[in-house]
Amino acid sequence: MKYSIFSLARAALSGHKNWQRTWRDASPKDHYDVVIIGGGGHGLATAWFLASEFGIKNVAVLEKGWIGSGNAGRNTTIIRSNYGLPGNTGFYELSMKLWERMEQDLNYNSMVSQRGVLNLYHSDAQRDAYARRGNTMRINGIDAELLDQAALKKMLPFLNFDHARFPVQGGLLQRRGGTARHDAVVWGYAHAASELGVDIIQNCEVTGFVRDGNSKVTGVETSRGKIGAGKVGMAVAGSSSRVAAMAGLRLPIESHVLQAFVSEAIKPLIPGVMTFGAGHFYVSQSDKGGLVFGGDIDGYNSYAQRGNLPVMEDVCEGGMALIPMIGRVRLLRQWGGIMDMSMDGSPIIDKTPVDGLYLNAGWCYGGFKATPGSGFVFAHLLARDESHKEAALFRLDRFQRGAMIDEKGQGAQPNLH
Amino acid sequence: MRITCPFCGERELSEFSYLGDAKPVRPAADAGEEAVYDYVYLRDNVAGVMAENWYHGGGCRAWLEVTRNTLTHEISAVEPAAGAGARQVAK
Amino acid sequence: MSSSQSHRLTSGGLIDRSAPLNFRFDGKTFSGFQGDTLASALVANGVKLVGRSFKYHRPRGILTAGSEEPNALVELRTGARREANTKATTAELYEGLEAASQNRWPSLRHDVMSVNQLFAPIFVAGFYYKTFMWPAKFWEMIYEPAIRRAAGLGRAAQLPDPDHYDKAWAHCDVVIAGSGPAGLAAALAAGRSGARVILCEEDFVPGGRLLSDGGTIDGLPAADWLARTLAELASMPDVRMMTRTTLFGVYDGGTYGAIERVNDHLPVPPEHQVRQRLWRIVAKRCVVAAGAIERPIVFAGNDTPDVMMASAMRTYVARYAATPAKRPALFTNNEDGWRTVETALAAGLQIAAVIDARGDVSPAHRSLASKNGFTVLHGSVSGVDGGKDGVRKISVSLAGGARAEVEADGLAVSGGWNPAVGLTSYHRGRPKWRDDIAAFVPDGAPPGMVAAGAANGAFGLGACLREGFEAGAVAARDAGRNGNTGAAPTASDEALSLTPLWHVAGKGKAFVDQQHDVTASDIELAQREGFESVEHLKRYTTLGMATDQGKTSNVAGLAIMAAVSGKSIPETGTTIYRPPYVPVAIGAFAGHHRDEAFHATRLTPSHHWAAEQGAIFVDTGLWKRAQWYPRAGEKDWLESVTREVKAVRSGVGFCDVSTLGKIDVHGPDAGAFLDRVYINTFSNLTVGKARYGLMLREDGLVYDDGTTSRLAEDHYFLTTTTAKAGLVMQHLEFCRQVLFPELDVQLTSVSDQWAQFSIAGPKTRDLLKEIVDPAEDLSNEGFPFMGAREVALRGGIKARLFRISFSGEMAFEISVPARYGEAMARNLMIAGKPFGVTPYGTEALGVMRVEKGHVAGPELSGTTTAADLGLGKMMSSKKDFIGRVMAGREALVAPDRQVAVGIKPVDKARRLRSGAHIIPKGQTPGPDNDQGYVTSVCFSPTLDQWIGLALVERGRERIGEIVHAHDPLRGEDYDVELCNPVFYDPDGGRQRG
Amino acid sequence: MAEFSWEVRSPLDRALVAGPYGVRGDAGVSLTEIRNFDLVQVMARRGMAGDMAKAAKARLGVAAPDAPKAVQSSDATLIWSGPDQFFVLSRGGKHTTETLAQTFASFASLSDQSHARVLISISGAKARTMLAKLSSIDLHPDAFAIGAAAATSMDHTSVTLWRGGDKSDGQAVFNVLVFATFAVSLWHTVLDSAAEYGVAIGHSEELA
Repeated sequence: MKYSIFSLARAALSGHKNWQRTWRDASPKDHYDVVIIGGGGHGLATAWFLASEFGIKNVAVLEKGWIGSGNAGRNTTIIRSNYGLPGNTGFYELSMKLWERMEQDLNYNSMVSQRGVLNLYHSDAQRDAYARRGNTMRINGIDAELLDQAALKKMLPFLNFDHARFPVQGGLLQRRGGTARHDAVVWGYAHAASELGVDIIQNCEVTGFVRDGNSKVTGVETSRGKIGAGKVGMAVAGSSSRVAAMAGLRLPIESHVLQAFVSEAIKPLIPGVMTFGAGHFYVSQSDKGGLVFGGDIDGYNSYAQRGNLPVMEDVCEGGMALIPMIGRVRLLRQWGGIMDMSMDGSPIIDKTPVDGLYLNAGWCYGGFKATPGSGFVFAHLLARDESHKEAALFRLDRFQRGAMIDEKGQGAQPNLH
Repeated sequence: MRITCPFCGERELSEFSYLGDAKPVRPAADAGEEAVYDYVYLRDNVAGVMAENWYHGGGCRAWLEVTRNTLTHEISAVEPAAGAGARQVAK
Repeated sequence: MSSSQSHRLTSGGLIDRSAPLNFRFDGKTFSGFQGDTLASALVANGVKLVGRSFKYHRPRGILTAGSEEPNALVELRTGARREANTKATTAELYEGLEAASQNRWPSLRHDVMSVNQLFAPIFVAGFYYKTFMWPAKFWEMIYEPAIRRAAGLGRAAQLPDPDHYDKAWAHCDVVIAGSGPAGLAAALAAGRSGARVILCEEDFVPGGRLLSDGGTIDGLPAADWLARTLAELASMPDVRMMTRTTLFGVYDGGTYGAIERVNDHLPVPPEHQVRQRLWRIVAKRCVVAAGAIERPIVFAGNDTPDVMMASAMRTYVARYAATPAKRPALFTNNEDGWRTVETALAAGLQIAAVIDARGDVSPAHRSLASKNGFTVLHGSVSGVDGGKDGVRKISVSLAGGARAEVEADGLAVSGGWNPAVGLTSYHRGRPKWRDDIAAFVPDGAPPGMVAAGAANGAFGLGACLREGFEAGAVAARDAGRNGNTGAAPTASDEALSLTPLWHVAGKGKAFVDQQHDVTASDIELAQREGFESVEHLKRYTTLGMATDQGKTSNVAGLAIMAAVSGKSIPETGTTIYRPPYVPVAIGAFAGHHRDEAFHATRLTPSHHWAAEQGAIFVDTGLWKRAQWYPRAGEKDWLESVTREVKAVRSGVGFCDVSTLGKIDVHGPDAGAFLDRVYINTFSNLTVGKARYGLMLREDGLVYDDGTTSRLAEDHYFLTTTTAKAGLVMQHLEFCRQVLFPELDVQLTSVSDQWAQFSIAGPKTRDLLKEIVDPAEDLSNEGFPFMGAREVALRGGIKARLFRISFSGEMAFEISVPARYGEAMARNLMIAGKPFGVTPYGTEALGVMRVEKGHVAGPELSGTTTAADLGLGKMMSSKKDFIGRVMAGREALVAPDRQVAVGIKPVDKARRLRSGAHIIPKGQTPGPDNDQGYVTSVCFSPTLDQWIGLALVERGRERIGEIVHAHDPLRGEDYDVELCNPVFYDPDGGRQRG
Repeated sequence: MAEFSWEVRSPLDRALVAGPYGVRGDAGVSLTEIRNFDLVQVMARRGMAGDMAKAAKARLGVAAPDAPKAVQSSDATLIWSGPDQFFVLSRGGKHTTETLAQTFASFASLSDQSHARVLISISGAKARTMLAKLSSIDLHPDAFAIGAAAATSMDHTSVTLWRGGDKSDGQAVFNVLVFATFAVSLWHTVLDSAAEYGVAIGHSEELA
């Protein structure tokens, strides 16, 4: 069913009784060409690209709960491609270009809003680091601007310029960055993939892999029975280690909790997305009016999907230090997502040592913005058995080779990325 | 979260820093690259009870081995690191 | 002039009639009394229309009398203190209070955006996902700005918050949420047991439902029992009653978050006081006695102003002596709703009718009705006729299928009660369904927490007291307190006799979530479109996502979803409950940490002296460091810095370098220990000598550098970079305690013990001779390059002297105990006066290190190897050390790595900038020829041109090559020459001489 | 030859303004900086904790604390600072690193911290209430008795905290050793926290 203002108006005349399910409620078949574990944004995007770009339509997406119940539905909705290292730069820009056409591709309004992403700097050293990164972006054909304090005062007069412990000196701006409505991304991919024949199977938890002897994966065991598969792709960030362990794999990944917060809805206050360079705080305002904000991970391994007060306080301290007018705005809700923190802060998209099993993992904080790009390159890998060129460095063996992609330079300590 | 430091008693989370899984043991000098790669990069990433290295940097500066459930954050044991304090360790 | 309180009873209530208060709502002046909330004062003044809803801008009144309020939201206060979305039902009235309705324009009565209601047939749940897609550019340009302006609720202040906040810790055996009968009983039992108790009450008066509902406890009227109980609690020194305090969250290890509204009941906080305080309460046990929330029944027109929860109506009448209606009707499906009738009658109001959805009504109620002349209708309310000014007529579907109409000026609604299961569910506990009360009750509460009373589904007064007392006693006992609890208070239990009713079919919009305008038909639509999971339902319709977090709407929403999807309510399940229980000001979470106090500030020992000299300070981590020392007539920083560098290179200067991390490494195995943490060897360092050391992380990349001196056989003095001081200490302790516990070594940070100064320049020795005791031999032989030892200074002070150089000049670093730091700076000025001594800041320090090709922060980026930095030869092959093995991985020893190299502009007049990229000359910049970047630059007064360091692919093999510096961000492109990174005195003669 | 003055300056020298601060009236909190003291960190060498404790007893008259306590001898306070380590706090010049070096010889490593810390004594009717804003430790009289000590953090700053003997009027006294370079910052935080109770500020040149 095609969505448009006209179909909406027609539906209104009949009291909206004729709308179909946004995606079919599929039951598992015996066998699929490709089974994707994980009905989050990445898994569903992968399925849609397999069907739409690579002609593989006999695809199932298995979701243990409801689609979008993992990090796709609990992030801070930011999209950007302001990375500085080879591997990340091209990949996230590929993803950004796919964001820019997502609604038209999917016939679903995921509210991609290119309101700008601004990283603030507070010292010469930070400015230099952003200059390096911004130049990398420009060299890769990505928009980037370096703003000085005067420009910021004009653009964001409410920042704390006069009484700040670490006064804002400027910022790196990517105007094409912004936000998207996270749930709608999930539903949009589900809608479009389902229209192309992909089976989206909810409440279907993978409990094991079916192996051909000790080698090739030929399917999965699930809470809804055995499902055969030509290939199996994992897109279960947050649970990657647990699912990989079923295939006997240990990964260079730790699970950490990242909290996020939303305030009560208020009239428009903050224009784009901004990150505080001298504390752990970033913020945007949703279309509904809530300030959506967050900071650092809590810093210890966790699968609990909830955080603790110290980081919550730390984030709010950052918020108040940067934007002192938000003191009386009330924090409405806090939640936690489980991050696949990799050993260099960058993702892994690769074949695994187990034949037939493919891995899409290690997204750290970068998962949401990567959604379309991740789906595209993972579909490419599954369809062609070779990495897409923009994902060629996201290899699983890069740590053995010493070819880390470490934007923060923190090394093999996931809680610092 | 509160961690009961075996030296100081129960203390607030923000006095501690986290390093990670305490199970991997630093390989001997001649163990080879594969063993060190495993030590530095691979993790069991336990969903459940896990022994972890924590540092009481905001307190007595002891490194601790904390047994904690990563699903519930419940802490079941805290032990000092082998070299915390002046405890004798066989050479 | 205040308008009269037309809806105020002449007597009764817990208001202080001797303390009248004036306030303004939407510019109009009203009066109320001390003890009122804004809502009760508005009720007393007959104000029905208070706000507008989120989407359709429907006129809304007051639905509840507590923190569950979805509708009566106002902008409280003005200017910098404006608080959007403040619940009138919880805002205490104070003299001069200013409130304004929100989400309306130009006025509350005439809101242009109420035109949205005309589009309601299109503006159904999730309509925006189906449209606004073409043309793509219109989203950011047209659709989204319009949506954003229409959405949101109140306006936040647009000025810095002028009030202060702080945070505090509290410790107790038992923390209790709620001071209603269950909470008070729990506090009594725990307090008598000898437990340390904290009782948090979000209201400004303790008592909970006792304040509105009365009752008899231990044979006393509730008010008397309350007074007696509060007095008993007040007599216990370790029982603390915290009113205006909401326990909002439970965190790990028995830590609870609470927010105390210390001074929100005043126009502005008194001087030196905070507006609000965030409490971190550490408790062994927690009793949740937060009560229950009465739930609406969903029917057409249920959002009309003056359709009110039955319990709220009796709260306004009984507690505030304010009458929402003179002749209300009641719509109930349970016995409890009838209490509102009793309260109203007792206050002299008339009852229009009672519409009871149950099949039967007790004889007592029947006689009450006939005595007071109202009818009892068996059926359901199917519609409300009314508007901005409240209810006029109520349509009733009678049980037999007939219809009736009731004329009334208000409607009290009781659909039953939902225990407040938030706190017990924040650790992902899922509440369980109880059929007998048709409600979810707590299950899977966090460790140490138990619910009691109405929060646990025990609604009767007697049951609340019983459960509360028992919970308090058990909690105290679990916390190790075993005193005599005495007898539990007793009271009888009222019947509930509820027949579930969630939704009455009818014409017109029937609201489930009133604030977000989610209707029953929206839920049906969501089900139709496959958003059946409760989390999908919530996200698709925004049910329960408003400022009240669905306190009055969630369960009804689930029930309607269950009905349309043919499942039971427990099968349908609940969404995940998330803290905070009530919205909490961001400022409170920040507390004192804002503005200049955001983070601690570290001052160097010579800070005040430097300030006297007019130094410009720079933030370096937490430190304030002197960046340069401007002199009169200097036009910019560059001129000052250039002067400072020249002064050092030609004479002598000094710089406070106390910010370096300093660590005493003691013990017989100190040398062996350092051999393992540095890539080079320290065990063979001679006592009295210093050596430069480089540390790797275990992954083989460079971690930190610094000089380490051997002061005694078993004592080394190690320095770190300023940035890594704390982290290196932690790392070394890890090595000592975890990795190498067999080594006998002790570590102590002495960063704050020593004031350390770098003294550099050809006249350094001349200066030192002035200040060091003449007996000390400072000659090249007596104190050679990299010498380190204790010396006496004139005046008897002992110092540590290190002959090390960061600037490349003849230089020493000298340490004195920190309280002499300021005197040291002054004395250096005195001693150096004959030689033109010049204090220099971090900028000049940086210039000289770049001239000398020393790596620093920008090169120690965490992604460089020792070899990248030209320090590969330092790696010992004779020992194991942290990072040795991983440093040998193929990609880390690849020949095409980006390595440190010097750069000079081909055009000597050209300024360089860090962050420019290096592209081979003649090529068009692109990802495939991006060969590196400029890490550090400076204007070198010595070379009279800009110079820099860069990390460039195969850089050291390409010295002499002209490459392109590409800086599109700043619109600059120019040629630079790759060169030796040591620009100044490459053979090191000056520092050795 | 130039004349050098080696004036000792406390890090709080300028930040501390003696007199009243905050709300007027009876001060709820008294803050006193103590300026001239010697502070030596003593850390046992491997397996030598027992010998170290004995040496302390012999030299200072009290055994070194082996738990978070502060113990008083005739001329020094021994404050636990971590496992098998403690501080010796004494009047300026009384027990210095040099004089203690002999005592502990090969049993312990010594490190002079006399200039690395600032010592602030906090008392008054509202001292506990005020400290609850800074310290996550339970300072209830039952939980933190006279002689209790803690290596802990206040407002993200590492401190050593111990409870001294009560004042003659029965008021508790809390002593805080804070790193010198953080001292001004913590001082301002303390003032900010205490202002609502009224503060009496002073300093003392000597350890009482």
